[in-house]
Amino acid sequence: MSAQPEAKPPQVPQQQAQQAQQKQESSLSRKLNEMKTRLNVPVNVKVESERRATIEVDKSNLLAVAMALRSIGFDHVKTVTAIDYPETETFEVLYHVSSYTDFELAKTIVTLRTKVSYKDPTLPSLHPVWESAWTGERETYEMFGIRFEGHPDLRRLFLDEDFEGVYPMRKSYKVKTEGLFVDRPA
Amino acid sequence: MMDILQDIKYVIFYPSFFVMIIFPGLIAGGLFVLFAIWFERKIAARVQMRVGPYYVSRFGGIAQLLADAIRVALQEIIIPAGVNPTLYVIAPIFPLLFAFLPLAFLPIGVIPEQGSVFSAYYHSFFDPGVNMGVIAALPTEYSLIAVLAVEAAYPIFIILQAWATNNRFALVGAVREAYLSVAYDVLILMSVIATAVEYHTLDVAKVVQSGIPGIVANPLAAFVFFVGLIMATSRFPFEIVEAESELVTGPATEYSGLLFLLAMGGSYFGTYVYALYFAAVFLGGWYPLSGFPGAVILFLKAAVIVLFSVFLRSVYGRYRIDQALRNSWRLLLPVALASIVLGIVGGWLWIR
Amino acid sequence: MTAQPNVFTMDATQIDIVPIEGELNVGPQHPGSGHLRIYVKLNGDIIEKAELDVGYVHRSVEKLAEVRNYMHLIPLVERPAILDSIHMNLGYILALEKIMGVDVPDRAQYLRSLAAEINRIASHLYGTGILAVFLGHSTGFMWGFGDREVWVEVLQALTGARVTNSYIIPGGVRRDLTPTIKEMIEKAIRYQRKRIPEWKRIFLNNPNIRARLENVGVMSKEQAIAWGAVGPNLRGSGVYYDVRKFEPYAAYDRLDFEIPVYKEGDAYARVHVRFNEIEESMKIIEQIIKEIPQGNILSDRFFKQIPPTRLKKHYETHGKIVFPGYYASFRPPKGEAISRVEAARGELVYYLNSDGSPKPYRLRMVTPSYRTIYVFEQLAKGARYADLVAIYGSLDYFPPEADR
Amino acid sequence: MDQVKIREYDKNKNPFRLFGAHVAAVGEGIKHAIKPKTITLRYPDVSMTLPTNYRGMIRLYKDVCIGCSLCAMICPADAMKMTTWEGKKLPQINYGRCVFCGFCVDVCPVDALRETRVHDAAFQSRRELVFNPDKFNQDFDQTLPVKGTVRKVRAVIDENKGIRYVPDE
Repeated sequence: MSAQPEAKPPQVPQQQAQQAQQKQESSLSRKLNEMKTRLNVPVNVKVESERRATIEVDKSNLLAVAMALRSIGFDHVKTVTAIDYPETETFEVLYHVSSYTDFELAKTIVTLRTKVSYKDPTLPSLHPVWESAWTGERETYEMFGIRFEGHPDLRRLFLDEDFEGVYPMRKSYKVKTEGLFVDRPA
Repeated sequence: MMDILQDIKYVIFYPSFFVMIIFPGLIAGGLFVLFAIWFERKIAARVQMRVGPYYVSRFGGIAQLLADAIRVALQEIIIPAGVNPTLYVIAPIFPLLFAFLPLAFLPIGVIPEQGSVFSAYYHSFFDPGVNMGVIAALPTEYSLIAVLAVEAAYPIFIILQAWATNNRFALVGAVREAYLSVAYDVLILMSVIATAVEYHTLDVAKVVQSGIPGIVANPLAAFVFFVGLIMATSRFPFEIVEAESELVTGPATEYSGLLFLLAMGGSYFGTYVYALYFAAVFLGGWYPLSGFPGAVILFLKAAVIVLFSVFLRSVYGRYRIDQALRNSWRLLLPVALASIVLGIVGGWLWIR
Repeated sequence: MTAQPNVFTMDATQIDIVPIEGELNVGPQHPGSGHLRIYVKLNGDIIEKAELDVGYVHRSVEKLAEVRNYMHLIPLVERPAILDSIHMNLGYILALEKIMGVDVPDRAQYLRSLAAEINRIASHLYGTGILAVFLGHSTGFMWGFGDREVWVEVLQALTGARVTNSYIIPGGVRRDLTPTIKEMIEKAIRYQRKRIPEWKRIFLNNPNIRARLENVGVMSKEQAIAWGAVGPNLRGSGVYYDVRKFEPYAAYDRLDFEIPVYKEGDAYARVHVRFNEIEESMKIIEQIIKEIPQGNILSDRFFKQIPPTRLKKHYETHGKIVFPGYYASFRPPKGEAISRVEAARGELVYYLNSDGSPKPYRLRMVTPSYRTIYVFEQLAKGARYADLVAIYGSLDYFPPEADR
Repeated sequence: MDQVKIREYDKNKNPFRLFGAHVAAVGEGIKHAIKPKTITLRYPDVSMTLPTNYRGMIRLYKDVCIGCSLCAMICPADAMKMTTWEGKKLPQINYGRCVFCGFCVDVCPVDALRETRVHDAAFQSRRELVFNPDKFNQDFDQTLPVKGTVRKVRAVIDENKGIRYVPDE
């Protein structure tokens, strides 16, 4: 095994590294805000810490924001998560995106969140933007019944063939639980 | 009374019967194959930080294989729907048969004119090439080639077996066997030709009686033949036809019970017969002994080859079919050609 | 068929094969498939399409999380990958601690890293073993499991269980490191160091294994990023990414280690990454047992709730943390947290959403193997049928972990 | 951040080196065949004693128990349940569900539950897996159905062999 050093990033001295760290703290919000102004669509950017940020977006603008995020260096989707809110009859869909190529962005996870209603549970698929959303979108489709339009292979993934029409991760699908006592009803 | 005993002795030691049925044929061969499988499991276990067969019998579980064989043999034979039952049942018999039949042409020793139990057959099994009798079921002066000629039919019946079971995994395995046979047959044949050229004969007995083991006279041919042997009999690293993690058990996938035993036994018998051939041609065979002790020497040499080839399981994984083909044509074919050149040179300068 | 390609230089994908199409159902009762079915569409020997039929070992962890309280989930989340249970446990606890706002004492942080690295070695050995048996190399399989046994023994001494450790709890860890265990770990490291050259001779440098792994399942850097590969598979493709460096958790910001990255992106590079990681992990463990600070192993907030008599009886004599009654059912504040850890197979992400009740409102668990599903399907396209198992093994895809 | 070092493995495929690697592999195999590092046990002739802190089967001390139900509350697998037994609230356990996480033992405020080192247990039916408080109150004792004596050993990490077994009293 020969270990060949290749593509060394410039080694920064201690002091400069600290400065870089301070700059980096703002770099996420700076980048996101830059993107926001350039985008010209209503998005709600919230930078929670140097490592986490949330972007709330309407579903009609989801694709455009995703494209913009991709263009500033977010290159993969970590998770596609849906949350069911039965009181408001909506689903919230969260894309957690981050970067492999950009070492600064790799330290962050940006949550791209959007809402869909029970009545029209469709979203544009982000598979054309990030291929890595493939598995997550398929799973969200089968578990919540949210359709991702434009997904190349939107079929059930984990469930049995006889699970048609039932969406097990919705809150309306109840799991039976037991009480603490065997001889008294829970 | 004595006459009857004499007659029985005559029949038992009649080389054709003795070689094929008793030693080193069916009975000795069958027991040895069981031992070889036990050895394979035990040696692999030692390399692999395990114990291996242990409980059946007191001596390292040596009866484990017998127990397993009985268990498998008594299992129900399931004949899948959609196959020709006759063909399905007889198909696994052929590979076994054709792995075993080449033994008929292989001399396993020479008969001195006097002093051996075989001396009575000296004249009927006389081989003019070595000027002695040979212990062989069918003595021929072309035994070097005759063995291979019969052995070459083996893959055809593997394909037949897979075809008869109507299973996709079996078919893929059969196709691999077909490809592979093209590769190893050429290698084996070329190394044998090299030997034939070097010794100026096609008679195994003459090769052995020359007193120079093939491995000394032509080490390249011996190496090529050994690799070909491993390939031909599906031992690791060329266990491509049965590749468990890909093809379940290849052509034997659908078989159960006794038929499974037959289907799987073929390759072990093949290894055994090839090893006997290898021991005779390249390891000096029975030389300088004759008669029965010579045959035992030959058997022991073959046993070492079989045990080494089953030991390779604990060292190697399996090659991919295209790699096996490419290696055999690209790396081993030049070696085989070199062995022929070496054979010509050796035959010209050294062995007269 | 115009110009004949040079037979000696072309590789598998360049060969014209007369189309003979067929399908093979590999699994779930297939010896080489594990708990999934791979629907393989073949064209001759070339795979046109491999479709993973996953879900045979689906435990619906995410749904069960809605009806279990936070402590109940600790054994549940580690079940999908019991051979990597420390990481599964750790990721979940990190998310939970973020919501609860708990500080973890230094010693517990070091112990978390220690357990995680031991688990990483054990898991990599397991993965190598599975790859070996896929290639027919039964010795590699047994050696992988045999060497793993040593590390499992160490984990058992530390946590009290072989694989389902449930070692990490909110605020700390359950058991302390004792001098006996330290000695065990030192011996285990020395043993493993001696074993690696043997491994190299019989497995890694074995020409047979090299032939099966080199240039098989090649994933370029761009593909790895686009498909969202994780862990050693990503690093085998030349992407420098490791959560331990980019978002240090536990004690990793205080430890010195390297991230092995290989350029080639084939199966052999992935195996190399794993072997190098085993060596790196041993370095980390050595540092930990040398540098581990003294102190509590549970956050003061919970530690104070343990009655002094019980502390004396269990913690001071046996180094064992007993739970305060608080753990039986607690309500973290409202909020959400996302945590990531570098599990043995790659990045493990938990998203935890709390509505203030004793049960999580939503737990999202994205395991490394889950993210490998897509990578596997893409890599299998155009490979030879025999390479399916080599790709499968080299990706270290673990069906229960993917199904969750 | 450290410097990024991208490695490459050795791609030398010289036929002679290949042959050498083959010889090395076979040699390694032969070495292990001659001097094996066996780590498996001949169970049940030889049986392993588990370390003292092993989380094995659980035993209840009925007289100590105060019936607080914390064990049933923390049980992740619904294995531990409370029951009314002789007028007292006591836990019962279903070993068909138990995952041996040891949470119940750790949370018990009076140490009425203890872990034993018993690990290998066999039952005739699922009903037997449910231990009522009386059964739960005893040490689980089951003799292994082996002729002759069972040799008890303890695993010790060894530098050369991985795991070595030493007799345990």
